[in-house]
Amino acid sequence: MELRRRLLRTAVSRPGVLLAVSPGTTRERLAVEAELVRRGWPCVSAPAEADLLVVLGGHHAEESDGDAGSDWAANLWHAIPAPKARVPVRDAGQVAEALDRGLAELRRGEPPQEPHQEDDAHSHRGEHGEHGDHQHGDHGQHEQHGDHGDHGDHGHNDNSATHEGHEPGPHEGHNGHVDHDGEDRGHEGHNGGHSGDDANSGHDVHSGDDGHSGHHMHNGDDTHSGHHMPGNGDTHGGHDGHAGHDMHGAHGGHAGHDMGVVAGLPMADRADDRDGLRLDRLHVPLGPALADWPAGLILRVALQGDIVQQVSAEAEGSASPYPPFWDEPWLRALSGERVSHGEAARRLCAAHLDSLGRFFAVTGWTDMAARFRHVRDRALAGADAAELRGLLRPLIRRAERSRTLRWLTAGLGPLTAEHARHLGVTGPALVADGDVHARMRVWLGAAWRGADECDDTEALDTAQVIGPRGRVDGPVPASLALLDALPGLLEGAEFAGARIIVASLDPDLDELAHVPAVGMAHG
Amino acid sequence: MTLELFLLSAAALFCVGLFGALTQQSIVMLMMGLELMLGGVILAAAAAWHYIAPATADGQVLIVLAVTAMALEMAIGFAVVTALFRAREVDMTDMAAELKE
Amino acid sequence: MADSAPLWAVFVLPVLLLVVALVTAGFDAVLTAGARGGRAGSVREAAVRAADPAREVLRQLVQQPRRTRASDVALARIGAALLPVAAMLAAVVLPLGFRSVSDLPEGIVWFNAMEALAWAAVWLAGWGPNSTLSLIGGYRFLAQGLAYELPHMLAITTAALGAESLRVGQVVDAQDGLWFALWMPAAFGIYLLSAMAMAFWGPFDQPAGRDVAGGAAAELSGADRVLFLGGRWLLLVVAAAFSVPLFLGGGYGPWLPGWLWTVLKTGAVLAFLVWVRRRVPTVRMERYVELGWVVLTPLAIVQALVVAVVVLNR
Amino acid sequence: MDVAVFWVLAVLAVVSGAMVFRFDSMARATFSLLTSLLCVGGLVVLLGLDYLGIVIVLMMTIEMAIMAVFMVMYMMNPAGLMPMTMMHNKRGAAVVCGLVFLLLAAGILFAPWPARRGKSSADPTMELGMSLMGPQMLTMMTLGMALFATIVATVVLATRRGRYDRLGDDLRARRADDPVRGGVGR
Repeated sequence: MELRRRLLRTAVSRPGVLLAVSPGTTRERLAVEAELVRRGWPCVSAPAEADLLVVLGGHHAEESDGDAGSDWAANLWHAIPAPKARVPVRDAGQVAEALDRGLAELRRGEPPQEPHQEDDAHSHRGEHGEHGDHQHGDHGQHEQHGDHGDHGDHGHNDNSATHEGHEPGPHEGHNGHVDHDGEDRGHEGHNGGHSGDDANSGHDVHSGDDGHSGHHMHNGDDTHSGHHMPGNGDTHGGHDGHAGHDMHGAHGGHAGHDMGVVAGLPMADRADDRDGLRLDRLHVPLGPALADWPAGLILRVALQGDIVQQVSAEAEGSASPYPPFWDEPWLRALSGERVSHGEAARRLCAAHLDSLGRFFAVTGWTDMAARFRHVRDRALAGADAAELRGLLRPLIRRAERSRTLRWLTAGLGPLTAEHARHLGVTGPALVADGDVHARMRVWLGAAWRGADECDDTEALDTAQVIGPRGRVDGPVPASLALLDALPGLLEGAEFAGARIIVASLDPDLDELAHVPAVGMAHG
Repeated sequence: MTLELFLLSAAALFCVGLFGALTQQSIVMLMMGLELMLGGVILAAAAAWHYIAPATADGQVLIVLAVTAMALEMAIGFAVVTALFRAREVDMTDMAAELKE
Repeated sequence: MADSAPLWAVFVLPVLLLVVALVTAGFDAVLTAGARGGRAGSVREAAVRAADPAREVLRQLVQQPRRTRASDVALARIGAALLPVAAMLAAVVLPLGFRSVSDLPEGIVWFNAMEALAWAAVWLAGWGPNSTLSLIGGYRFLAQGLAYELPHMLAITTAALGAESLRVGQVVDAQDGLWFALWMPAAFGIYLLSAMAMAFWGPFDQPAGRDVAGGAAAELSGADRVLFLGGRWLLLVVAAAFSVPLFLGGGYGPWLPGWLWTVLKTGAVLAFLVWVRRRVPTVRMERYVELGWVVLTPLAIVQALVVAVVVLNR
Repeated sequence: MDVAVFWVLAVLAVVSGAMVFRFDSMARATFSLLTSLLCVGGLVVLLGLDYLGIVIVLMMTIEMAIMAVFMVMYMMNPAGLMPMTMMHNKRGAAVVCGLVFLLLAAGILFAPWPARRGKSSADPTMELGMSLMGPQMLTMMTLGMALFATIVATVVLATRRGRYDRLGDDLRARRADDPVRGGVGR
């Protein structure tokens, strides 16, 4: 037993960290990423390989903990196999201690049956080994509904097992859910879309089938109400996009088809593909919890195989009182403060390096991605222009000279300047006037210039306030225009291509989430 | 292990395949039945080669032919299914038969 | 002529492969950590970084398995377990020096057949969890397989043609003087490409790419994940090691004993592959398939033709 | 040893062959067929035809992996989430198959099989190669080309877009007009 415990401690001493990033938390994200690099902990891309969930954006977690605002984070939490721990990071200054706390929690090595954390009514802790290997393979979701109704007690047990782990916490709430069974079934019957939304909850770790259905119904309720509020339902669905749990298309119902619902998942519908075959089509939301993905972005896509057929872009709805991190110097300058040109240049450089890091991660050039992020961290840490130039020069040269990269990215997502202007794009994407590769080159050039000027102490000229994504003082945020550009570029692209196109525009949803509250404009 | 045992299992495979080919409505499933039948043929040919005439390569050539036939059947079968599916969104033998009318 | 190894070699082989895979992964981890946070300051730090893969294995092992809704657990498990099994089976014909566990008369075809099992394995692992992203990963590997397999088969056939035998031992013996890599460079280059492609690793890691959150492996956790990703490393090691008897003269070399030459050459090939991974972004199959069929396949055929003519006139 | 292997492989081959038509899930059906055919490959190896057995394993694995794609593409309910039977004429087929099997079995058991003549050569693969590529080389090559042409022709018939769609009416377009750009441009 002692050996087992020690083994467990060693095993989790370098946990895989999964970030749940909401818009408006760029500063915290950067701090966490830098800290992870310092510790050498891997930053994983899927809940299956994670141990530690770091939830960013704690500043509004308190209010929204109860509603769908953090639902996708809760769903992520579900999807992580035990042993696991979750820490909120509310402030960039306390990253190290938050990670230490998470590690300590993991180290404590509680068997997964026990609660890890203080009470949290909405943490559906679904992990319990005894259910893990159940594989009933029941396909009849509806029968299970029946079960729940009939054997109230039984259903209750299962529900609570799924929802709360073995927490001694509130069971009362769950009685309620059992009682709701009938109603929930109603939702499902009428409305495939909602059950589609629920389906992401189907992603419980280890839940036995009964537990599943119980959980699923529970969420069904939430979603149903949440759906009328912009943003909430979306977030909820976002989770499947992330881990993509239902290949049958979580949002099948939205298409207005009357499809069968199997095991709580709507079946795929059919639509013409580009070869003139009528094949299955899945409606899945992508984001907001995908790795290397703009925080808070949700794309509702209709996928046929891995070809994107229809897209609509949405922003996750939670508003943030803080100004967008990347635009901060310009905003401050606009509000009359004296901001040095160098500071803005440094921020611009770091912003582009961040985007480049994402871009290279998505194109599968992980080495370059890691290097660009390293330079970004150095830039944000205040390295001087000479150091940054020294670090950047070989990277930029390698990226520009790579024939393979050009071969792979040429012709992807072309956005002419004319079209970009029409859409209201003002940033690098307008300057690039071309495909993904051209946009990357513009970033490289801008990052280089930014690194060059980052020791400049002159005051920032407020006549021309072009931030990393475009005009900061425009009537609408620059990233909104980028979002508008997305659907046209993505339709017909393959999944990998679509990811690259999104990364090459890299809309910054902090700009959209920012709601300048009175007296808080300066964050 | 005798010739009879090998041949019996080959016959069993063949008949399972035949059953599938006769009953399945879907063209793709029907092709699976054909594959199984050819599998039986391969086995029988190999057994015959081993137990009856190992000196000549005729049994082996038969196997090569059967394997080629399988590959060919796949290629043509899928091409036909794709064409049918494109034309009429049909992947069932019954429906394909109705197309004649 | 390769001798057959004693029975205990059957048990040594997996251990040896695992060690090589761990060392390679450790080397890779050092380079990765170097790119992420600057070069290691001390040897000690580098050693800690090199141990990362081992710790990663341990970390994954203590994780509980999980399952997604309406998943086909049996198929996913079979897929994950099949990958290392296929790699091990393929390794049976690998000679260490001049000895292999079993020098089958059709060793080259055997290797190819076992490597093809990976097609089924990855697709199953991608299909099983009933999840969009992992399914995309599974399909991507089939597309990749169709793109790389044709030139790959022609390349290894070329080596067999040069030796006039399908037996790996005889292919090695045929390179006593001149390595095949030197007079069939196109086949060797194609083989190196497909070695990475069959292990879906490096520039060919699209089936398990980060853009689909791990692709075919996205939903695997715990022991399943270790098996699958470990199997991928094993496959890479085996594929790289197989290039040594095929093209790099196997155990032949001056001064040193044969087994050492094999290890050194394998290490060199692996180091090259690890380096390539750092230099090249992920190749997307929509682009590569055209290259593979329009350029590489004719190239491989021409190479085979040249070799055939040379062999006939020998 | 060989006997045990034979029984395992033979039973597995027949059982998984039968399971092909029992599974609801297309993926399971396809891979059950693969299991069956791999067992056939194993039996062929057992009979001393190593090369052919391994080639069967190789071909069938790749073939079934591709078949799985088509199965999933064209079948409803590929994951087998709903029970499904897509059969017609079940009883008749069962009777026919039973009769055929009995007939075959009777034939197998009662036929006077000739005694083994000759010995297999040391290298059956070489022998196969010789008989395929030796005296009948021209026939085999013609046959191969004909089969290949058949495959190409059916695939061409099944695709919708031809070269005129891709490269323009005079086939002079510099870059093919494809929904997704390829790597070489033709």
